[in-house]
Amino acid sequence: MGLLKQIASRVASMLGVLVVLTFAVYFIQRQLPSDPARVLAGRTASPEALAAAREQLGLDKPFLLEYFHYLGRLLHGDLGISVTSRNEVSSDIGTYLPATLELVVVAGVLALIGGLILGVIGARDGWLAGAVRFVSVAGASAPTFLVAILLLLVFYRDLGWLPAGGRGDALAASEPTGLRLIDNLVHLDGAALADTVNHLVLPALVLALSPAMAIGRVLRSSLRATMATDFVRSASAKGGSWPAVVWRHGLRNALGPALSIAGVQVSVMLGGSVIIEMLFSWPGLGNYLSDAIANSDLSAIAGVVIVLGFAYVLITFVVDTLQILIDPRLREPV
Amino acid sequence: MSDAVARIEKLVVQFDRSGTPFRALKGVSLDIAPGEIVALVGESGSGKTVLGNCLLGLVPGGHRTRITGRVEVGGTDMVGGPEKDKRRVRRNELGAVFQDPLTSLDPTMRVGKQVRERGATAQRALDALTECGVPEPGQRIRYWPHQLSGGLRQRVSIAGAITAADPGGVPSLIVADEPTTALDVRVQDQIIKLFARLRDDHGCSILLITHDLGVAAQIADRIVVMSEGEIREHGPTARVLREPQHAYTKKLLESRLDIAGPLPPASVVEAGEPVLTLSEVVKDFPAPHKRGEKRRVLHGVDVRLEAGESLVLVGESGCGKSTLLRIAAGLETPTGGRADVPPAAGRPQLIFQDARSSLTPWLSINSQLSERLAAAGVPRKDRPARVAELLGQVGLDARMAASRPRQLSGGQCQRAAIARALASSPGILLCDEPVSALDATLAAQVVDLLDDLRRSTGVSLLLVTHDLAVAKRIATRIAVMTDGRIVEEGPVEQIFASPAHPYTKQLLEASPSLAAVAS
Amino acid sequence: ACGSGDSGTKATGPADQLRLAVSSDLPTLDPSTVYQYEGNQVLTAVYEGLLSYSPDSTEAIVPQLASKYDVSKDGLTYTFTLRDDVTFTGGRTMTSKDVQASFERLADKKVASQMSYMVMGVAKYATPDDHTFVVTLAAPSSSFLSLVASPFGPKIIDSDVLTKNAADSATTYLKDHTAGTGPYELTSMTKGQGYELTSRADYWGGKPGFAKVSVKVIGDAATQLLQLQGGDLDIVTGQPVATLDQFAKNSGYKVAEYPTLQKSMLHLKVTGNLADVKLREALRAAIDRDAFTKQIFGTHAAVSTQMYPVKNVPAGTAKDDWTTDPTALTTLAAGKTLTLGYVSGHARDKQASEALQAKWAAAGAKVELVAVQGSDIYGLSSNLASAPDMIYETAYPDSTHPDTWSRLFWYSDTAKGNGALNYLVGGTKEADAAIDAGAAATDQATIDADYAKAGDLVHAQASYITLADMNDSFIMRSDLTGGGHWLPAPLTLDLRTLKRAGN
Amino acid sequence: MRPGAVAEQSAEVADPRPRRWRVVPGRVRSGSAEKICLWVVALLTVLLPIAARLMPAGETEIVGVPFTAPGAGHLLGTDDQGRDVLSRVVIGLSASWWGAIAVIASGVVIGAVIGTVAGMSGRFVDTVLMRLTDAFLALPGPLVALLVVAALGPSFRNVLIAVIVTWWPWYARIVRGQVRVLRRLPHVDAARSAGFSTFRVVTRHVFPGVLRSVVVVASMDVGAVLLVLAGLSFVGLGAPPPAAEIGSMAAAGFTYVFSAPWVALAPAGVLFAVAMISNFAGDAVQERMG
Ligand SMILES: Nc1ncnc2c1ncn2[C@@H]1O[C@H](COP(=O)(O)OP(=O)(O)OP(=O)(O)O)[C@@H](O)[C@H]1O
Ligand SMILES: Nc1ncnc2c1ncn2[C@@H]1O[C@H](COP(=O)(O)OP(=O)(O)OP(=O)(O)O)[C@@H](O)[C@H]1O
Ligand SMILES: [Mg+2]
Ligand SMILES: [Mg+2]
Repeated sequence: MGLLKQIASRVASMLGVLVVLTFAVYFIQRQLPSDPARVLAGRTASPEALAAAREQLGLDKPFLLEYFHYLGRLLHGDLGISVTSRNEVSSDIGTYLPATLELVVVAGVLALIGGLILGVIGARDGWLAGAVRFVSVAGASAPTFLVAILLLLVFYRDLGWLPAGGRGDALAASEPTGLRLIDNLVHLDGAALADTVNHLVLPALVLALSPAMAIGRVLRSSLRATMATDFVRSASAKGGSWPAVVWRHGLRNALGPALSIAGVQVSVMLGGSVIIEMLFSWPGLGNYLSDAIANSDLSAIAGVVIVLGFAYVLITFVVDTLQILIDPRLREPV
Repeated sequence: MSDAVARIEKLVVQFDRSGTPFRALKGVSLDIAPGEIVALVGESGSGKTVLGNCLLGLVPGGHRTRITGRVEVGGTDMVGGPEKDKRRVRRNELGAVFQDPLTSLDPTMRVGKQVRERGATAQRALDALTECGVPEPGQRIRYWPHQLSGGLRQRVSIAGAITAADPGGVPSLIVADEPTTALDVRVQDQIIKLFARLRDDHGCSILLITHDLGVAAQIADRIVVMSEGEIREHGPTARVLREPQHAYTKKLLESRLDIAGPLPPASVVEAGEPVLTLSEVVKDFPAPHKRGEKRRVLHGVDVRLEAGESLVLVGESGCGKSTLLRIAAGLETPTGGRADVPPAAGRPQLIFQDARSSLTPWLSINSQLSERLAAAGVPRKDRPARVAELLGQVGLDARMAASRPRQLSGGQCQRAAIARALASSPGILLCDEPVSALDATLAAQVVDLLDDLRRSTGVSLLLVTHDLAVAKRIATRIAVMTDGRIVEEGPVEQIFASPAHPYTKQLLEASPSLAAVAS
Repeated sequence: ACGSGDSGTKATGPADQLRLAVSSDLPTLDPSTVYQYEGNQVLTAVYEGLLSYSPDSTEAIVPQLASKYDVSKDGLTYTFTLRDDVTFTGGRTMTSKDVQASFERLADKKVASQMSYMVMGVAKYATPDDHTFVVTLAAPSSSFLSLVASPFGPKIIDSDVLTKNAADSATTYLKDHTAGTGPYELTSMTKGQGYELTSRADYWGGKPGFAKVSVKVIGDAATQLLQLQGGDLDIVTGQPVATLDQFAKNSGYKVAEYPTLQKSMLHLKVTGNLADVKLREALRAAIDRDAFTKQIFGTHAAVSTQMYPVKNVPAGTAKDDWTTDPTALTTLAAGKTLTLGYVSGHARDKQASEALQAKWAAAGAKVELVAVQGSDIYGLSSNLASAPDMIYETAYPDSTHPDTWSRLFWYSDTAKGNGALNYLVGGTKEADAAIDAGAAATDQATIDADYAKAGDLVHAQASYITLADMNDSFIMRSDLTGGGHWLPAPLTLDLRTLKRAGN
Repeated sequence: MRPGAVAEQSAEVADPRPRRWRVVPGRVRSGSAEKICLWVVALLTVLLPIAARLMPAGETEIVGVPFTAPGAGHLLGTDDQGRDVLSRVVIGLSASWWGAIAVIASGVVIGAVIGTVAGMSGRFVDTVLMRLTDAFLALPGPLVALLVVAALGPSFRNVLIAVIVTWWPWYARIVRGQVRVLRRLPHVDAARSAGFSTFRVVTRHVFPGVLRSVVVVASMDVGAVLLVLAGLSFVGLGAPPPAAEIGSMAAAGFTYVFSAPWVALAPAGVLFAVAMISNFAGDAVQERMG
């Protein structure tokens, strides 16, 4: 009952956030000097063609009206037409989303695992912990583009172990999900799977780097605090070894802050994917968005923002739910 | 005594306090025989907990702590020995109850699992919970710690301590650090009896760390007195209590407020004006776990406090005493009924149970007092003198004014809080458990201070406690509360001599006293 | 540490496959819609027009799908004779029906083609037989043939495909399918990542040098270079001058240079801050064009001498020259803050603008830089007051005919689709008249004279300052030979003749 | 958007235990390396603007041939215009550094005000303010930056505004969480029972208690903000050229990363070093106070 209510209120606030988001995007876009009708009609368009394009885009109506129309269409999954690709924005997003999703999810998993390892090792005393702490701080300070180019130089150009960019062989299966890892598993295609993994390694690593460090740092400090608590002392007094106590008592209690930071890191990664996709020629939403922005493609920008905003809100929701599952104290309404 | 379960020899523990070494134990030696209950008493900070932890092989302070000497449990070196052996001993032979029950249970693990953590069977866990006086243990094992009250949580951790992995299911040595602080006297009594039974039935040894000599007197075979990291005195319980050798022990015994003592000389209170009238006070709180539902905490309470008198409210934990005081102080609005203070009496000042946390941590004592003085309209130039005067009144050195609360000891904080209350020149002082957190010596000092203040300044006191000894020492009138109602009320002599309500009788019976042992 | 030009070539790559890169994805493969010069690399390999520019980078127009053409004396009727051996992807033989449908499609509202202006002057089409295609214009247009030959001009599409997908004029189908007559067809594509082209067995022009061409989308120039070095690309373009020079010295690679119609130039507002022609002239005089060209383009561009791109008008006419003299600027620009816009995202445009800004600053004029979003630039003319005082850009016309250049950039009366790229509304009525006269004329001498006059007028107005004529520079593996290049098609190679040595 | 932040949750739990139990077993003592870091950070703050002024060349001054390799004449070489890279890096760094501090300072101020008001208020105001905060929090940071800059025009100030817009909610959440804990503590009741005004209670008896965790988080954030600012400028959202900005310099230099690597690597490397120093300092502060 309480849980359901919590979920309901989350969903409500989620919708609120999306409305704010779409409105903000719309408002700002309308303030821009750029003219999407001009983009649609093209550089050599006649004034009549321009007016027609303006009407087609609904730019001749007052702002609020247009916005409400837009919201209405949104409810039907209609994100409008991209003026650069002349496709439905929703179908464009459908095309590019799986690539970004695959990248971000793999990077997210890497970041979680990396953060967990860094956090747990770093929480113990000794030189190893010191080294881990040093690495975490240093890693969190490295500009993405620097790391990306260095890794490319070493692993692609000099060692030749990994490919430089793209998602791999264009013929690799991209059905039914568009997520190549899964698709190739479904098709039991080992070679294509290896190719997919090879292409994923570098961009996912670079994307995961700073989130892993952030998660590791937070986990380390909260785990250290947890390991100093009385209940951990009681558990040790019952004869548990350090790893056993960390596993049974420490992590569960320390994971909360690390999870919230992990949720935040998702938004970091969504943002970071713009640079990563550019550097690794990754055919995803980030590149689509850059193009859309370069061309003042209003519907495309709004569409991507909505999808990203939705993803972010969803992740926050998942994180919250996970926290509730982990910490029984959060299960009751306060 | 080569067959001792535990042996401590010349134990020195030296901590590193931001670079400067600090010796918490300065060469302590102690043996505990099988089936023996040893009570470790001493002032706060004397090293009792550190000693207990060393027995468990859990050295506080990490790798910068220096330890010399030997600690053996069942023949295993608990300090220098291999971690694996230490774990085996902890798992099979030791039981530990830590000082703070509220924080020693993992909030993310069901209590049943925590009791069984060392591998005991479900049945053994149930039995242990029953033995520790947990009602409905079959249901409770599925609870999360936060769903239990403080007292229940303490009982659960005791149950965890007495269920070891070995077949007997009972450890051979239990280290119990202040195991009854969160319990009211009746449950405390139950636990003490449980310890006695564990020794009798299973031959279990117990190191009972406590600051309450009364508890020690009830079951200990031997008393060990510590102060400043050294053992001052030890011997059979009766001897130590009857013929204390060391000056420190004597002081401890003298200052203890005991329920068995005579009543202090009655002070005449003129039947004056009522300065505080609570009539038909009802208070509802939203019920936890249930949205929208209410829980009634106070069921129509009447209290009349007269000028210059000292009314003590006693009652079990959770019966609504603090809530009543907060209503009187205007910090809480009653759901029904009225709280009246005539304007002449001024705003009642509340002195909190935990004095340290009632002082703003980042402000010096001086600024906290001056702030009150300013609010009371004292001109700026007079304030320093007035601060010094107030501090003098509570027996604090005027130089303490510059200190922040964390630089003061518990007793000093309690006095500073009283001084701060006095700065507002109140007609009424409301005191919530003013001494329960203090050791015997400090407690006596604070109680005396309050009594003196009442006699000298004529301030009215409304004081809450669960310790009848405190009530006896300071009260002119006593009101007994249970379940949100006042069930008995009367002059102090009358309550002690002829309690009428069964609950009052139970309270008097369960209150520990040294008198039985000492005589 | 990263001086990489000296690291040797990795594996030469598959003998029958060519790997190229484009820096941004094509929104669609529809030949009537793509108006992006990099994308044209894919489209010119797949689609062909009736005529074409000569692949030796000259201004000559040569037959392609039309084996010959005739123009009537009045300049109104154009008769194209079509080849009979041309097939589409899928095997159908091309007829004049296909040609007409393709021309008509350019004007189709539903297609919303930006190239529709090319066929705007057409009065009617006729197909007397399967191999004859006749276009009748409403008024003479001296540029018509050059537009038909333009790499951006009308490309011939299989009319079966068009009729089958008539509902939306095949715009959806042609997004990711090809239906052309070129040497290659599209065999697979991944949006945002790349295209695989395979050579067609029944291509009329003979087997191309490579059986497969893969075109990868790689946004970043440095990453492209990295892949070239790593052996995953054969050709890259759009690289900075320093890199070109470095690779030119490396025996594993060669740098191919071709002239283009691309011009590095400035638009100047003739209103507001820059209303005074003296100030515009002073700004121009402050530019040391030789030094500028050398700094930004090194040896990969020539200093501009004419108002038009190369080969548009006879040498020595429509001259754009001045003597460098920064002295006048200080007093004329005193107290003014001028703004110079450049198209954001183009590293070299930014670099050039910074260089100009520095020159002017040294001469005492305060100039601020403003990045303009790629497509916003077209909207500047309708909101002139808030537009920057100057715009730097590198621009190119669709054909070598001077009308394409002058009409788009200089025509001051922007109604009727003229002056679409006249962002800051320069030009004069007299220049407009000269352009129109040139377009309507039918003899070459008159045409040349009219456009030269227009160029001189604009030069005098100092509303356009041309800086350099840019070359195309491709870094390619040294084993590649024989690539062709069309003058009006920047960043594009003719893939029919390119091959790997020893293959 | 916010890599280095400490989750506010750990800070929300008031710790009832006596001070000595909070002593983490064997916690890493503040080593001399961290002290040095703290010092360097303090020095950076003061010295960077001075250093920027003392540089051999100005921000836009052309001092030599483009792409001169690092050497005696120009320690970090020259860029594509022939400007001194070292001078530009230092000047750009000084601006970013102060920008980062400005972002955090304004984030703290806005967050503190909103967080305190929400924390002290009843359900309704609290809910409204926190929903607002959540909405801002859910805005994808880099995108907001894009939009703000697109709307207001590219300038360093506008980038700062954009980052502040997405940064303050963190502080608001931390402050609100702490205030809600603090306002239930006995010393606040004590102050209330003395009859002080709410303003006084908040400013003297509640807010100073929040400051500590805010300082801890803020100190960890300096490095993160530096990187965010550089990232935005890298993708072209910063001061227009020819202004010296670390990110845009790295981006411009990136084109020549093979022919003139120093143009990109110098700003990137210096950014890395400075972010690391400030992160180590933040780590030290956290270790001491957190
Ligand atoms: N980890 C530690 N680091 C530094 N000093 C410590 C540490 N643990 C305990 N101490 C100090 O050792 C002394 C003894 O502490 P201990 O906890 O044993 O006192 P105690 O006798 O149990 O007091 P109480 O009755 O208040 O619980 C105290 O002064 C305490 O401050
Ligand atoms: N703010 C609150 N919300 C809900 N319930 C409350 C609140 N404050 C107190 N209670 C409940 O009211 C009851 C009475 O609490 P109160 O603190 O007055 O007890 P007490 O008699 O002082 O107990 P103790 O001796 O343990 O301090 C308890 O059951 C407590 O759980
Ligand atoms: Mg203790
Ligand atoms: Mg109470």
